[in-house]
Amino acid sequence: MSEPFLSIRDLGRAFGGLKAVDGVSADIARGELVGLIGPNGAGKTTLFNLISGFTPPSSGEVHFKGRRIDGLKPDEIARAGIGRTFQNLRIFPNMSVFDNVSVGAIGAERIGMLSAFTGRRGVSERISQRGLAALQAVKLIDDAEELAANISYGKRKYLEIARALAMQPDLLILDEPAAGLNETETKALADFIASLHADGMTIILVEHDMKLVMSICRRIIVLASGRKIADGTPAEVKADPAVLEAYLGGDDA
Amino acid sequence: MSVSDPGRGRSLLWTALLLIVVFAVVPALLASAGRSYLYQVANLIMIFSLLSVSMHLVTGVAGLLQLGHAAFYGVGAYCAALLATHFKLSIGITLPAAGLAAGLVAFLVALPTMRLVSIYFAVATLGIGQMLYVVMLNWVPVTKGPNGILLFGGLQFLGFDLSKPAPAYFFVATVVSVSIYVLHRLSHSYYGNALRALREDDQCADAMGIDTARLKLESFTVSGFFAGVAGALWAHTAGYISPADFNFNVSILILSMVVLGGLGSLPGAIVGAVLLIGLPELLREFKAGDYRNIIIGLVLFGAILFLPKGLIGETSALDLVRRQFGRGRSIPGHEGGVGWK
Amino acid sequence: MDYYLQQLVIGLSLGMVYALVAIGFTLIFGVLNVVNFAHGEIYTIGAFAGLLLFTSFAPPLAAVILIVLAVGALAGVGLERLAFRPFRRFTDEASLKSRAMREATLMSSLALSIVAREAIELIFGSQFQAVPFKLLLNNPIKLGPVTIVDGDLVILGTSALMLFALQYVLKHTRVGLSIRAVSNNALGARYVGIDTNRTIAWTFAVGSAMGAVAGILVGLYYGAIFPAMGFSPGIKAFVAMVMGGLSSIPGAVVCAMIIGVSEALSTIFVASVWQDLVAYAFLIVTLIFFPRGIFGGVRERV
Amino acid sequence: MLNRRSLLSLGAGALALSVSSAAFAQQPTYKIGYQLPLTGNTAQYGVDFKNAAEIALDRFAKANKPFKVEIVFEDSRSDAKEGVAIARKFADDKAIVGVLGDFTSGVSMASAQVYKEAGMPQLSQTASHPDYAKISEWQFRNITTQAQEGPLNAEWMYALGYRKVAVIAEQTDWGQTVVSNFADKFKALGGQVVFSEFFNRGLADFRPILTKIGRERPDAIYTGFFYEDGAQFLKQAKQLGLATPIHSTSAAYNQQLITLAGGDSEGMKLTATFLPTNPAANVQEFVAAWKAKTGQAEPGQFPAQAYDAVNIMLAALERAHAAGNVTRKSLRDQLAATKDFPGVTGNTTFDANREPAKQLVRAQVKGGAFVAVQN
Repeated sequence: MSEPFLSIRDLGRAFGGLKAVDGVSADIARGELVGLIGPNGAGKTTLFNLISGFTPPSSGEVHFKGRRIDGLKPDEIARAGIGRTFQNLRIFPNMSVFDNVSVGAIGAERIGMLSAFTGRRGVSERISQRGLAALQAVKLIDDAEELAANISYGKRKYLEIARALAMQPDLLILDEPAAGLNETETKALADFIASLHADGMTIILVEHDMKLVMSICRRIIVLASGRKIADGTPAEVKADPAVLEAYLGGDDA
Repeated sequence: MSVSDPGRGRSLLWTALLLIVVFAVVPALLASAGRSYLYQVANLIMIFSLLSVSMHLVTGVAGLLQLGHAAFYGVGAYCAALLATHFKLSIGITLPAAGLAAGLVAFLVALPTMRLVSIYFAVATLGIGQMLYVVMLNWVPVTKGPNGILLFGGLQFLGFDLSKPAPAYFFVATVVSVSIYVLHRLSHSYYGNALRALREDDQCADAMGIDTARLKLESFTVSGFFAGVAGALWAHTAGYISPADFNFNVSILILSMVVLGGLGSLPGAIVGAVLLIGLPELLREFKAGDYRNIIIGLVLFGAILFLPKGLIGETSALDLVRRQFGRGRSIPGHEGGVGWK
Repeated sequence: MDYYLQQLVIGLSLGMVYALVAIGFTLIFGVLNVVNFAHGEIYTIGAFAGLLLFTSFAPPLAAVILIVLAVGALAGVGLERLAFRPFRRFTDEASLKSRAMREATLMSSLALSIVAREAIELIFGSQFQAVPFKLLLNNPIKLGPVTIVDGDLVILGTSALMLFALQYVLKHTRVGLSIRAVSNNALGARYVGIDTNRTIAWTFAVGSAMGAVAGILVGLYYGAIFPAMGFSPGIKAFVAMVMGGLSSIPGAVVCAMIIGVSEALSTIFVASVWQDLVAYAFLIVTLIFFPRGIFGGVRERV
Repeated sequence: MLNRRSLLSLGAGALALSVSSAAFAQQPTYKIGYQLPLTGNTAQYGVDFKNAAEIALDRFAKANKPFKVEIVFEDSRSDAKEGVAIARKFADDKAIVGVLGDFTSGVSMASAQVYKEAGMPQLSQTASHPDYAKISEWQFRNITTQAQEGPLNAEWMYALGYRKVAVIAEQTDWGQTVVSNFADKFKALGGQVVFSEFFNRGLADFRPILTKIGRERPDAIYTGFFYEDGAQFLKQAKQLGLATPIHSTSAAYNQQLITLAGGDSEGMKLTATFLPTNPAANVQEFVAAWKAKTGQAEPGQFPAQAYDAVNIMLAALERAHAAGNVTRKSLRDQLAATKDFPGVTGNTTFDANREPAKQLVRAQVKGGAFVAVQN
């Protein structure tokens, strides 16, 4: 048991002269719920994109379940077991809620064209089951037939998570899931994420809402200007002077 | 599965109705009218239905704007015509060969262009379509260039002569029905959902583990295959083909059919074909003369303006899952927890 | 050597014709992200309007160009009103440039282009119109070993003038400023009090006026004015725009020149019937190496 | 516009006439189908044919014949799929005993498949594809084939002393025959074809090709184009200062060529079967009727071919009627029996392959008009 679950080693990415992510290293164990915070422009989303393969890293390595995944295409990384959501809510608006969720299962099952002709058995049945299970988990089963564009904003947030869950990922990356939600909704979301975690899901959570992160994460990583400046329990992070300075400085900038 | 399952019942009903219309009602009407002209129009409508439904897979479902579909139709037609004239092969062989040839060409041209997105992909298909057209027009030793190819021998299948209007109709109807059924299954399945995801947001589909490049390649190839099949049908039923039948305007005509019926809707693509082939002929009957094409343009414009979702909106793959479990029923073996631990 | 030089010059003048059409086309795309399939018909309308003016009133060329500009602008505004505005139900960024909007306007402009072309054909017939010879811009000018015509100079001058005028309008006038604003961020433009609808109408007016002038100039250049004249340059302009990276007008102009030159030079090596193949192969190869066009990286939109 | 409207009313008038006469039921009315492009990119040709056909029909109606004829015009847009549908439509209409058209070989041949199967005589005024008449015994045409015109031009140009010739024609079935028939004969005579290429119809810019031709320094250029491409070719040749003599075929023979190309067409030589300046009574009658009906200048080669095609059809119909048996079959046989029909494009006789043999004359553009020349 030498290999950690997810291992980020000295990961870096520069855009032109700007180092968006600069030598970040972190290990995450199976079953952890890690919060990733930092001021605007700290490189949180870039780090996510580096892990999920949307942006190729300029330096460093990412290992997942003992396999090196940096340099792989996003869909390969997804199939390796990393599911993600997007900061700016990217559902498939012209598809029904169920069809949205089915896509996650479809990707994980790697279906081919022939599956369209095998009828109700085999892979299609597994996809249906996974999809419905994910919808039930986020309590959207009653909206299954609704067009995704027609459901409320809050429900769309859950829909996006359900779609990632239908992949049955080993690691779930949530990019600001609470953005745009009111306090009650945020609370419900926090409970939901906590329950996912309790069920054994490994989660990395990027969030602006400190309260949310502090309330459910036992470990928090803080980024500032592309560098990791703190990594520890909520209490440790809160007490860290570097974090305070980053946030205050960030406000000025 | 019980008969009371509404989704399955309804879809069976529709299929049965359609089959009755195509194989009984229309032929009966045609036979009673006794006009080979109407058979010709019916065949043309079916061939173009297949073209528009095959484009629907790429443009409507997978969301890749295709501006060169007629070229694959042409590749199929030329393949069939060449095999029929040089090797005296009947449509039993030329039809699949035409499909494979067009599919292969589609695959080859798709390989380098699959990386392209949105309008860049569209203009690449336009360029490829034009290139293939230029080849058909100018590769005189093989395609006979502008001379076109004359197919003697009519429509022979398994030793039967199907050249007369009614047998030809049934042959075309059978091939087109089977092809459209295959395309229907593809678009109306989880595979189709993967294509839709590609249309809606290809990056996001990537994040779901969907191999978007492979999907693009596959859908483009399949679409090319069926366009090629349509080409073989045209070559054998018309008896003479020339490059003019496969130029850019034909691609635009097929695209108009797909959009008119409602992007993403397979029945819509068929309705679009019926309208855009049928309407000009109908106007001919009414002696609309010179105003024919203006009327078609206005109808197209009106349809887009007043029916933003097309004549028939997009259908969902949901009745598939309804069929599998029935709505509102609990999922077998599922206790409310999550199954991804 | 003279032979290659002559072919190069012909290619450049061919490219200039495509560029002239591409400028207006790209301007409209840059702002709305929509393909205006009717741009070719605006070009045709410009040519016919100019020809009618010449044959009925015989005004000087400059006057005709001014009137054709106006006709084109009017036609553009009408086109926008009929084929584009009805599909703009909301004026936020997302729906302005949404896929649904793009698809609908692509088809609506295509439908209108069919109506326009058929109407012109019904009125004038589909044949070449007789253009009075003294108007033709095809008087040869010898430049050492190569021959050009006066029309080349007129088209070059007009293209340059259009580019500079456009830059001036975009950078130094209120209308231009709002066009740039809407192009960059429609929603933001709205917040700062810019009337999006009016700005888009202005864009169509400017782009179509340029298309119409291109029509009459090229019509006089070749002496070929007929209802389907907009088709071929329209496609080439479209290709040039995409090769150039969609929203870069200088990029489209450069690529139009590249297409023209590659067409002319290809005839050196292969039969001229293959020149379209060469041009399109060039397009595909370009896209393979530059999936977002040659000048696609440029952020500045118009 | 005016033109078309008057045309329409004329057609309606003719229709009303035939209907009212049918009411008397004394004279039988035979129907002829005419498929041709009345809209689309080639509409100008179809409209010319329609005018020519109506002149022929009008003349026939005034001649007090023992039967009436009605022509049903259908617009094919030069589109094969529409052409085939029209062919089916004509074949279905039992009253239609013969068909004229279509304009392009492609549409004519696609339609010919239907006529072959249905047993309908088809007479095209312009289908030039070498295989057109070979489709079946039902296909006829009234066009000078290049098998005849090409060698004639080759001999003419060789006799003028040209030894190095460039050949260029449009990339159509017809253009292919223009080049091959001419080149074969010219080489056989001992001449040299130094350049041979095709262009796509509607090409805007001929200068790259012209420059290429210029480099070969040929003694003359032999061209196969219709008048619109021809006008562009001639204008741009002049622009580039190419002074090489240009020869062409009867297809370029249209007053519009001179209208469009003006002085740049001066000196071009071509062969034709029809000259509006021909003093023969039937030619002058046609030219006068054409000017009166269309308000245009003299008719060109194609309208003349259409006019003759209609008249050949009517004459065959008349013979069939006289024999007391008008069917598609009898009309076909009468068409096949056409011998020395005196038309405006010369005398027409169909050979065993249903191909016409025509008398070609030499012409040249001089002073803004086509005039007959000896060499």
